[in-house]
Amino acid sequence: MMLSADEWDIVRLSLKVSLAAVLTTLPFAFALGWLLARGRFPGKLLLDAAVHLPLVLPPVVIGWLLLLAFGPAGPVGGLLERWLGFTVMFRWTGAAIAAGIMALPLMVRAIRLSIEAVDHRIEDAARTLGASPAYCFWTILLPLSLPGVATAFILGFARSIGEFGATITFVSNIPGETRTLSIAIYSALQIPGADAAVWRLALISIGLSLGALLISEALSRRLRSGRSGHVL
Amino acid sequence: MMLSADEWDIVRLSLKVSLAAVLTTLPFAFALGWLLARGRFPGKLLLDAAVHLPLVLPPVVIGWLLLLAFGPAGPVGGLLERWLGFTVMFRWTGAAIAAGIMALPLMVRAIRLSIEAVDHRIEDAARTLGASPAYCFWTILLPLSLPGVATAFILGFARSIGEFGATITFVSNIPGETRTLSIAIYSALQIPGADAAVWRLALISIGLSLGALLISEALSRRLRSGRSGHVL
Amino acid sequence: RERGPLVLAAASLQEALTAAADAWAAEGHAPPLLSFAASSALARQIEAGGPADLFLSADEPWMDAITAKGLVRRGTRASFLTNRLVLVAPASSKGMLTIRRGFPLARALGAGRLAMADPASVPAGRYGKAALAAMGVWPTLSNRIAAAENVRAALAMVERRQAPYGIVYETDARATRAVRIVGVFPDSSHPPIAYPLALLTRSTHAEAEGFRRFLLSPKAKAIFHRYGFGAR
Amino acid sequence: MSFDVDVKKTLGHHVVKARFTAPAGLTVLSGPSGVGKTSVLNMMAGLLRPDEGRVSIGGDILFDAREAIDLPAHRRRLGYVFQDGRLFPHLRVRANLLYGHRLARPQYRWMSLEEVVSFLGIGHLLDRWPNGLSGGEAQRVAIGRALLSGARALLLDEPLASIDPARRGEIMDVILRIRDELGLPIVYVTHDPAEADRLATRRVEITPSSL
Amino acid sequence: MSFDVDVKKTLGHHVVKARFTAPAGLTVLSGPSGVGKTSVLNMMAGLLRPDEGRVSIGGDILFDAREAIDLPAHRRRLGYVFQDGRLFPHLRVRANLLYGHRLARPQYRWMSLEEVVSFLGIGHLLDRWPNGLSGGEAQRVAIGRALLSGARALLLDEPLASIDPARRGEIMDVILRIRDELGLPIVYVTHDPAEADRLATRRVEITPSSL
Ligand SMILES: Nc1ncnc2c1ncn2[C@@H]1O[C@H](COP(=O)(O)OP(=O)(O)OP(=O)(O)O)[C@@H](O)[C@H]1O
Ligand SMILES: Nc1ncnc2c1ncn2[C@@H]1O[C@H](COP(=O)(O)OP(=O)(O)OP(=O)(O)O)[C@@H](O)[C@H]1O
Ligand code: MOO
Ligand SMILES: [Mg+2]
Ligand SMILES: [Mg+2]
Repeated sequence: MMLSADEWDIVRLSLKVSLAAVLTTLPFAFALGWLLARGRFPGKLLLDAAVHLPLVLPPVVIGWLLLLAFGPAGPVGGLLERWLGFTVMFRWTGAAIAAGIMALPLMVRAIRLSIEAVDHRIEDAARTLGASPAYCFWTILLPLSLPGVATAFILGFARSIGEFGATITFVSNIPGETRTLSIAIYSALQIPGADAAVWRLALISIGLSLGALLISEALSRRLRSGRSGHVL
Repeated sequence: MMLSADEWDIVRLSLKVSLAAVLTTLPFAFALGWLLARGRFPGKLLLDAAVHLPLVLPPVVIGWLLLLAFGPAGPVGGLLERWLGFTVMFRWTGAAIAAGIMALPLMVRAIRLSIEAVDHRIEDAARTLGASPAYCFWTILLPLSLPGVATAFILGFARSIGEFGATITFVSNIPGETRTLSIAIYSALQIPGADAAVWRLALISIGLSLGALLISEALSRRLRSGRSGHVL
Repeated sequence: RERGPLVLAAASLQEALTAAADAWAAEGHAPPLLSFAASSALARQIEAGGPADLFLSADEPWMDAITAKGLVRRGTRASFLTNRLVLVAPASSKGMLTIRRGFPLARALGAGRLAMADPASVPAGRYGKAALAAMGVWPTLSNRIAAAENVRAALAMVERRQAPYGIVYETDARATRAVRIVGVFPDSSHPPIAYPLALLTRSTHAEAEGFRRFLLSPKAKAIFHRYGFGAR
Repeated sequence: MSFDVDVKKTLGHHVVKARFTAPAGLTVLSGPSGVGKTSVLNMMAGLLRPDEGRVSIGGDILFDAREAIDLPAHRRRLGYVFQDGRLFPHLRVRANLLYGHRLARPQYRWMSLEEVVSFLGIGHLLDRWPNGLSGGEAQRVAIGRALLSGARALLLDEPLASIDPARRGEIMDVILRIRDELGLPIVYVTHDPAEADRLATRRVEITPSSL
Repeated sequence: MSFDVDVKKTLGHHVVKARFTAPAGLTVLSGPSGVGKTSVLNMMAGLLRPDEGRVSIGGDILFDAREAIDLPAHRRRLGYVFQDGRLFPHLRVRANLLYGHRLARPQYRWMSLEEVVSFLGIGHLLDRWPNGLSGGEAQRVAIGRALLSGARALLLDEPLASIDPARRGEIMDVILRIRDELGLPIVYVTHDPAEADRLATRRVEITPSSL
């Protein structure tokens, strides 16, 4: 299947948006997953619920809330614009924010699940060898919860590629800026008789995420090689 | 906050659709998670990719594909109707199918992650004690992967409550049948000045999933009590 | 390549406005950026302070809403396109119906449903409901509606024979060969279907007003006409 | 009834090779650390597939590479005490002990929960989760679990390693009783000469083999 | 330098209580299975918080309930060989061995990788993952890891349990050498009287205490 120049642009934009979304969300997702797995603090349940919001509310509502917060008239957007001269409205950065927010709950849950499965006795052993909590985190907890990080990555990436409702509501459908694959598919769906275009774009989406899946599976297979299971 | 009779109906319908979606999807999700975690067969990667499709494609496309498959003219829908006199078009059952399909990838991934974290040596021990693979599955693998099942449940439920694009495309917006909370929210968003209604409905959604979260956390805390970690 | 004005336009204008913009660009102007989405989403983006130049709404209320907030440049608002509401059926169907007071649409539907945009929220749906009420048949149909997210989704339901009849704009019906027009609702049966356009207060693009004038010019009207729109 | 073992398996660069007969009575399997004792038990139990060879018990073929016979682990009816415990973390001690017992046909069961509990001294642990057990406690539960499974032979991999001398003596007495009264083949891995002297009716030394 | 321990901790219905001094030299800690030996070591290492009492080494207070002092485990500089191995599954043997070594200040390191590798006989394992190691191999790596961490005292919980007699003799020799040359306090849990006789300069018996 040969892609047209327009289609290439859309693919490139989607990749940029999705990768930016997932990569910037990952550290927050890890921190939240860790807090929810290990932390004990008042309001933990509220935090847990807040993390799930993007999943529970219809995406268009999330898009609208983002609009209210990040729009030039909103609290966050206003500050960003006044202090940094930076606006996300109608920009690919806004699309990445929308995708990242929508992916967040999936990523947090996957990471949390992996952290909960880490045997804390292994960490205890590291502590007795002189590892500070921070060092222990980087050298033991993080590597041992990589399966969850990998899952978070692939779920987040797939979700970002498929994200549409929050994005179009927040940053519209602007060619070259916010018209990602999913939005292009939506647009094509609006045109009677454009089924062929829909199929093409859908196949491209599938191809992209198949690629991401292949890479992530190959990586996690390498990761697991020779060291599955716990040790006596 | 007092709910009107209409709102109660919507809440009841949403609960019915979401619970039906998650509960019927759960066994399939477990089977798929298990296959992907443990199975070795040609085409595994394709299955993996297929499971992710509902995440990768925009929900309206999934709704559209469901329409093609389950509509009276579609392959599945035609058979259902001819053989069982059963139609899902414009019915709450169709909404549950849409929600279940959208929740599937999240549920499969969570379960898969948990199954991968189960120490196979524990299962080996069960085998030497006379446990057939099936018995071993029910008594060892399934209980040890309950954290993943719980996560699958809560992710799936939240996703179902929030599902909108696939549902409205597949089974429309029919009061009492397919007009779930998310669809009602979407409709309200279309009307200038109906923001108050949007907020009310959104708060109800949040309340529902907060309830589900509370229940699932309480259950999994009871589950974990006294038996965390692996044993020598 | 220089960037033209940013135009936010109702999704149903997609093909016609794209053609008009091409014609404008062919005259040597920078091609306008066209963002198509639901009128409601676009209006909310404008409310949030989105820096766009032109807004083309699918109906008057959303334009009223942003006008009331002072977001529309005074004296630039114009209702520039009109449309007609038609009753459609799958191209392969045979039934004959004449639209008049009390016409037996409910009986013609049999066990099926009438596809239309959501009568509660989407403009096309509201016009449809008004028209059916004017014909005195709304009471017999109100619980037989398959309410779609937008007109094009309603059209798709008829195209794929999920619904035996549907109510859509004439422009939509003309865009596909999969449906036939059974009848046209008299203009008097519903509020005038008008697409207003306006220059936005935040517009900064030098060519925004030029493009607006172009859209009102006879040359553009001819293009819109080709797609089935009436022009004032 | 006797165990006939003749297996070979390459693990990484290491070749594990063993050929011996373990008749009714207690066969002590010894050899330097890493020579392959645990691997041999795993091959007998059906948890590790030999590259070549044959495992049979009392004429019953459990594994035969040439005839492509490989009885799955759960049909072999061997009670295995693992070097690394492996209690079921989601079951209390009582349920751990009874796991195999419930699966065994009644006529195969040769010990009751009460007997096992009393000689292992684990009555006070029955309602506990495995997670809080001390090393020796966990090991005793693992021994009990294997004894209760109605096995036709026992595979014990350093079963007394973390058990205190007093208890160790008692458990050895029971193993001697089982050995003498039930006529089961018992394959027993230990590094402790005293243990070996007291229990062994036969000794097999696994020696390193090179490729 | 000497270890002063006086701790009390309630675990479920069980009370663990110990009060002893472990001077430079090797103190054998013994007592029946489940009495609380491992728990005492965990309290010394800072992995289990005593309900009451005090732990100090050479005048340095590691824990004091009354003064609310509780030095975190990573600042205590104690080399701990666990009863249950606990190698890092995601690091190869070499990286496991060097984990604590790299974190220790150079002046505290009193053994080199080469020395440890040679007397434990684990040179051929350096590039392996912990996962495939035999019980004894894993245990030797765990010992090496603790010795390399530049600790000011050692806590060894049945370190030789699954190691064969020949290797066991060699390792005991090294422990004796460390004991005599470095003057570290070594607290050593074992059930084996022969081991205790050979290594102990002092013996402490933990006895069950009731509520
Ligand atoms: N995947 C692998 N790659 C390389 N070598 C392996 C692998 N798996 C096991 N081995 C080696 O196989 C040998 C046999 O291990 P086994 O556990 O059977 O020894 P053992 O005799 O029980 O030792 P111990 O007395 O220490 O428990 C060991 O040297 C081990 O390192
Ligand atoms: N959560 C708990 N609830 C009840 N009892 C517990 C709990 N955790 C530990 N114990 C008990 O505390 C006691 C001390 O255990 P510890 O591991 O310190 O014993 P030990 O002396 O090292 O025994 P071993 O020689 O068998 O290793 C054991 O009897 C154990 O069952
Ligand atoms: O173009 Mo619309 O806003 O779907 O009626
Ligand atoms: Mg072994
Ligand atoms: Mg202990």
